[in-house]
Amino acid sequence: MTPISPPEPFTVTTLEGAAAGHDPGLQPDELIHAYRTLLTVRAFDEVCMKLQRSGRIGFSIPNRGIEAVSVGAASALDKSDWIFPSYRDFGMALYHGVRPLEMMHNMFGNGADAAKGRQMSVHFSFVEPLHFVSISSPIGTHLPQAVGAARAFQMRGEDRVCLASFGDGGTSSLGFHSALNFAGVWRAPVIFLCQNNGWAISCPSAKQTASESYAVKAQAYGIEGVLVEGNDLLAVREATRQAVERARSGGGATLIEARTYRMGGHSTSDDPKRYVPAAELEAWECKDPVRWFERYLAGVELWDEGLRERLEAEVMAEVDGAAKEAEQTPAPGLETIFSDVYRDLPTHLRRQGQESFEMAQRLGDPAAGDGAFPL
Amino acid sequence: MTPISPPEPFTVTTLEGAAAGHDPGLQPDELIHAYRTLLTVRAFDEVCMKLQRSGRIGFSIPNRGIEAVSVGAASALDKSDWIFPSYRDFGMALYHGVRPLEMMHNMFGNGADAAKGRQMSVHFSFVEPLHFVSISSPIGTHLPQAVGAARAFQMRGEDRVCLASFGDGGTSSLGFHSALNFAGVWRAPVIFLCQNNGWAISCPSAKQTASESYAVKAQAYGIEGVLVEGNDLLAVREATRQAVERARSGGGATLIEARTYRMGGHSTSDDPKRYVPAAELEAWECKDPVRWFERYLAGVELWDEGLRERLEAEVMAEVDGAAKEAEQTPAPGLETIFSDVYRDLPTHLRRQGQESFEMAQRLGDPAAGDGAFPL
Amino acid sequence: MTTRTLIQAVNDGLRSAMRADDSVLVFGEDVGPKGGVFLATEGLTEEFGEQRCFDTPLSEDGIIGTAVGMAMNGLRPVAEIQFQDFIFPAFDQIVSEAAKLRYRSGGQYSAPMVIRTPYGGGIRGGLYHSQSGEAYFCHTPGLKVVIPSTPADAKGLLLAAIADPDPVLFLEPKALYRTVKGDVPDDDQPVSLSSLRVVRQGSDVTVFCYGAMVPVASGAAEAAAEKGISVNVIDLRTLLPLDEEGVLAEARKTGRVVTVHEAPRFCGYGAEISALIAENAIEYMEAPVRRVAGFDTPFPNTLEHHYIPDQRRVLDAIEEVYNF
Amino acid sequence: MTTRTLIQAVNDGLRSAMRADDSVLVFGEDVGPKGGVFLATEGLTEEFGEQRCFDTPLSEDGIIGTAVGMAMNGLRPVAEIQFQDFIFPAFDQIVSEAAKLRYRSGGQYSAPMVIRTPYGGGIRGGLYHSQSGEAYFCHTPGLKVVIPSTPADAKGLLLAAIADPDPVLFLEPKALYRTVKGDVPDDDQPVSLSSLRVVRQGSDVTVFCYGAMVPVASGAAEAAAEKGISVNVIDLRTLLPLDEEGVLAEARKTGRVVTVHEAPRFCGYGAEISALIAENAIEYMEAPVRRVAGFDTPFPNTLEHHYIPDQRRVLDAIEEVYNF
Ligand SMILES: Cc1ncc(C[n+]2csc(CCOP(=O)(O)OP(=O)(O)O)c2C)c(N)n1
Ligand SMILES: Cc1ncc(C[n+]2csc(CCOP(=O)(O)OP(=O)(O)O)c2C)c(N)n1
Ligand SMILES: [Mg+2]
Ligand SMILES: [Mg+2]
Repeated sequence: MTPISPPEPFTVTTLEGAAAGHDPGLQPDELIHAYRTLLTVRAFDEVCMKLQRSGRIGFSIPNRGIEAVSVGAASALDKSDWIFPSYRDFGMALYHGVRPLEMMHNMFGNGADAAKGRQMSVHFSFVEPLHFVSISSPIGTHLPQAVGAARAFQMRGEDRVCLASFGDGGTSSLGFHSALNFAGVWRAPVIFLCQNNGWAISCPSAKQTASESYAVKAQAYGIEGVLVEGNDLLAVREATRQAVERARSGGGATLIEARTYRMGGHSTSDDPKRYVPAAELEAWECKDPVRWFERYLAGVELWDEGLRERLEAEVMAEVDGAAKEAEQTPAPGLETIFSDVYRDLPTHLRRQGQESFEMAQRLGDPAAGDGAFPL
Repeated sequence: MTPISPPEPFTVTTLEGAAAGHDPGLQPDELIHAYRTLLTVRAFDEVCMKLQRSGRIGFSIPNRGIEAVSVGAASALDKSDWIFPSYRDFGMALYHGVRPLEMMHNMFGNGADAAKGRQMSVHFSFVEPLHFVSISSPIGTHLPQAVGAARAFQMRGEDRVCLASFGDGGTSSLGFHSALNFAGVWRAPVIFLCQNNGWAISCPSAKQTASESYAVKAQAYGIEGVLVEGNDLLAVREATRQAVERARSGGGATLIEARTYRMGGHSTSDDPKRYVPAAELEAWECKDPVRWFERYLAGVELWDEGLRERLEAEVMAEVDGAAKEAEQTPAPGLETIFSDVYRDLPTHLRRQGQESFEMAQRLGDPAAGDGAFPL
Repeated sequence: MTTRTLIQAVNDGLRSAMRADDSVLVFGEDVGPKGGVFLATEGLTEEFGEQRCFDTPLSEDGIIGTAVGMAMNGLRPVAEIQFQDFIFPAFDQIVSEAAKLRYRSGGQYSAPMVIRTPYGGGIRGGLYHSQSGEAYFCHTPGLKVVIPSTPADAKGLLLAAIADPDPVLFLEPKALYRTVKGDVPDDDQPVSLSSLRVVRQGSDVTVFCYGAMVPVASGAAEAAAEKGISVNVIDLRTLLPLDEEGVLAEARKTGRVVTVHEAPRFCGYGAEISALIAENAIEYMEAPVRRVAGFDTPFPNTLEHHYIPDQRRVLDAIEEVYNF
Repeated sequence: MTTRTLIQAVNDGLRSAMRADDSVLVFGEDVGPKGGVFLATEGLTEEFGEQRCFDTPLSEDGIIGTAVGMAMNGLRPVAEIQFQDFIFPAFDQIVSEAAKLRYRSGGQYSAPMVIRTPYGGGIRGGLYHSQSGEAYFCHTPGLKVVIPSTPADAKGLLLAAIADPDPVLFLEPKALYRTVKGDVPDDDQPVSLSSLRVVRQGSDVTVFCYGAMVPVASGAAEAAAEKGISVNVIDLRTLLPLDEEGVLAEARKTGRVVTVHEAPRFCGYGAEISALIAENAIEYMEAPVRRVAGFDTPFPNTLEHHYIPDQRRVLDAIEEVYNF
């Protein structure tokens, strides 16, 4: 196999936290907001893990190790831009103001969930405070959609952009190929953010592609390609900022590969010990993105241990409270099975809905499963 | 749009026919065989065009201008290799000994057609004298298949290769992406031959991709990429020969872009005047691949006008004779509708076949359409 | 009213929708300067410019995937798939995405879009230029599936499809593109989806059909009339959501039913009609519900006229259920 | 005989086929060191090495496309699609290529291969980890479609599928993976395709079912027995090609029929059973042919237990046709 010998990903901050001369373009309160978002993602992960382990939710997708990618990228977007996220991007939603409670409703699939309990957990959808487009399980399908949505911005002469995020595995999908190709030809205002976390479930990058890097794939489509250190929040922000600027000014699409590492299982159902080499985990431990950003903040005198403790307690209280509230919130009503298939309820669904109501009344509710999810 | 500024395709022969010092690796009789094959392709095209215009066949795909790609590439393969062709590659079959008559049977879809009259014309399939794998209409589906077949060679430790051919439009297909990606990771012995003839029906290359060239797409998959002048038969042969050598020796796959130009319509149903700029046609006229190869042959003293006239008459007689014979050959029998769906005829198809026999006997044959094909 | 072929009526419908609404875009392979391989989009690039009618790279997944994104974001894409046989690379985008977006987002996002594509046999296109894949899509909640059989319906249903808030697969019977002519209203008169069309009233046998099988069934009905059998011919027009009550009423009316389509019989659309009747009107049936369909084989080439149901076969089935 | 769960029986079948024939390969996403997300391929890479059981890039099109090429060229690929919901990117390779290769090449080439994939609901997987797509494939001549419901059948049918000269889609009811246990022969006893399995003999009502609906139907039959209704439960096992004569014989036997599947009703597989009966055995029917099925909506999540047919719903339908 061709040895993978990538150029080094670009960084803005040294591992010690120095960012000599680099202007992050964020005010102190924005920097703290980014930091708080990182902590919220971590708290959310932790709480969901516990909920899953105690059988109260079926499934969750941890973000440990990769949090800086979503948060860094989101910080370079405006609220009027659209995000086509993967299931590992809820940090983007949190950054722009989605509250943990709204997310917890989804984790429990309850009646207050924006998706009306129809999707698996971690499949969020929001239209406020920004378009965080309904997450789909099939990998890669959202990528050409982002290009289409971007073309709508182009047609109307708006300088808004779409950011579409996906994993290293996602680069093998059909959607990746169509999307980058169309975006190249249309010079569409899209940012393709590839979160290369080293794994697609148990498939390592070396079995995913023989290319030198994921970023280099941009060449096949005549768009810009950038390789960035994914655990350096400000580097991800900077790469995204440049790509956004290019897109807004008519310069077309960019593929950003943010190189990071998944410091845990693919999901709560996965046992990474079967396949992840311990040495790799160890090597990445020192690049923990939260600690890395803390060192930067400390360097610009915005951070001390006390801040971490205060914020951690704050966000944990919020997330915990959200979980409790979501758990209490009743399940969606039976009618939600039948609505939203079409805008208007067609006759046959009206009838199927009625029959199912009558049956539930006549025979009682059917038994629910335990909700444990294998993947 | 990013301007397309490719590196120049490599050539072996000057436009005047000189190939200073280059050893084509073909004996004089092989060179003449290649030349005769070019003329056969041209004769076949000409006869099919007439057959189509007079309503005796429904459809044909001309090769004018691009003949050297198939013939040059085929000359670098052994009979034990497998070809996964596009519909513009029957020169490869001819080169390896398939006779025009076998092809004409397909053009008429008669009972002697290897595909039993089930496919549209130009969709050939042969297993002798070499595997020229059944052509499929959907673009790109054969590409991952070629990789799978190559993996079978690898598994059995055979040093055989697969050559898969497709057009510039084919690079946008899903099969292209999957195939090159899998071939890269598996280091599979495959040659991907992209015949860039400037057009995908009416879509010019500039609307097909924004990449600098098609050859550069190889980088996205970690395989070799080569850009070659497609009208220089010996250059195509040389590029293919090197790629075959690489594949046989475990060096993995190669993407060859052979740059050529379609000197006519997409098919007999297409009117290129609606969209092809006359200037482009003119510019390519002087690079006619048959004339070019003749100049080379003349330079090595293998050719004069007399040879052309003799061979042209010979191949035209053969192709004409083939057309006459194929036209006389009866249509396939009704049973061919039902056989080969599965290896063994299942009960329901036996019954449907019987019913349809009985109906034809009872009510007479249904009326056949005129067979004109719009594309 | 103007007399138009079916393909001209499609062109009229597209033009009219594009004139009425700037957000309507037409794209696909070769739909621009060439005007589409069947010329359905002829002249649209000229009239509306490259921004509103344009060629795409050769990727059905890209065509439909970008259409979904455009639809989400305020445009009204009308995407062409060159032949229905080539829609399968986009199957995932249609079935997993367009059809399910509204549902999975709790109504926050939706994909109002039209996918136009020619389907069916009769042009000696063999396995891959002849298929009738409607059943694949009719098993997909969230989609609408429409098939016109007359020029007037081609325009009227297309206008309704473009105006519809949900994704519509619009299958055009290519065999009828130039072989049927008919009056088409000059102004815009959308034909409402999920409405049956009674092609011919009859009291003995009901034939359910659509697309290119409508003239075949009508011909058979005419021939049956000469033999004293009164045939009720129903053009379903919208296959999903189907007017199930309408179908049942027409079936009950005669107590004898034949369904006709080109697609293979097994798990074909005809099975659904049979099943509806077997479930809701079996007590009215005086004969077996007969299916006339393509064989359960790939679509052949030279012998396609044996494969595609023709008047003989439909008439045979009509007589069979009539004489049962 | 050893007692095995259904997923263990799948693993046994794969292992056994790989031991017997070097040309059998297993591949797909995460089937290697991880052993598959449901552990169906656990231990195979260890026993047979990376050349014979391996992970692929994340592309179902690539998985099936390369499998077709391998199958053409002498190997026996057994490809896994992680969830049936993710098979759609490979729809073109399955429907246009694997299914049609033998036909279009006049028998010169063929694609003997197996596609294994878990299908169905019951794990709170929502829209995209719960679907039952069998009808999409059963409308595709050239394919075989097999669904086991017991551990013994899982092994026996899988062995037959791997030995089969044609492409087989092998759908595994994930809800049963670990919930059913049963005796499985230790040696290789292929179960011939296209054979029905009589789960339970009965004389009043026939229930046709398959996969995860078999235990549901059996439970309903038991409950019906307590009410004095004798139910004939038939596991179809091979959906394509179907033993149509067998189905008709079982339908005629009771004159009352219920079909059960998880997939949406409209154009679902149950429609084909109804249609076969309406066409060939309507005169034996003493009641409507009832379909119990998923609703015509995408698959929901929290309320999946309302969506998936359960014993209550099947029993209700049995009583309804019995009392008609
Ligand atoms: C089309 C498709 N195939 C398979 C899956 C199952 N699956 C879910 S996540 C995943 C791996 C994705 O890896 P990557 O793109 O690297 O994202 P990551 O989870 O690492 O963020 C797979 C194979 C899927 N969701 N969709
Ligand atoms: C999947 C698919 N989509 C569309 C078509 C219709 N079609 C046939 S040939 C063609 C253009 C192919 O162009 P290219 O790959 O450049 O090959 P060329 O004909 O130029 O040799 C198209 C769009 C098809 N056959 N398959
Ligand atoms: Mg990953
Ligand atoms: Mg071309």
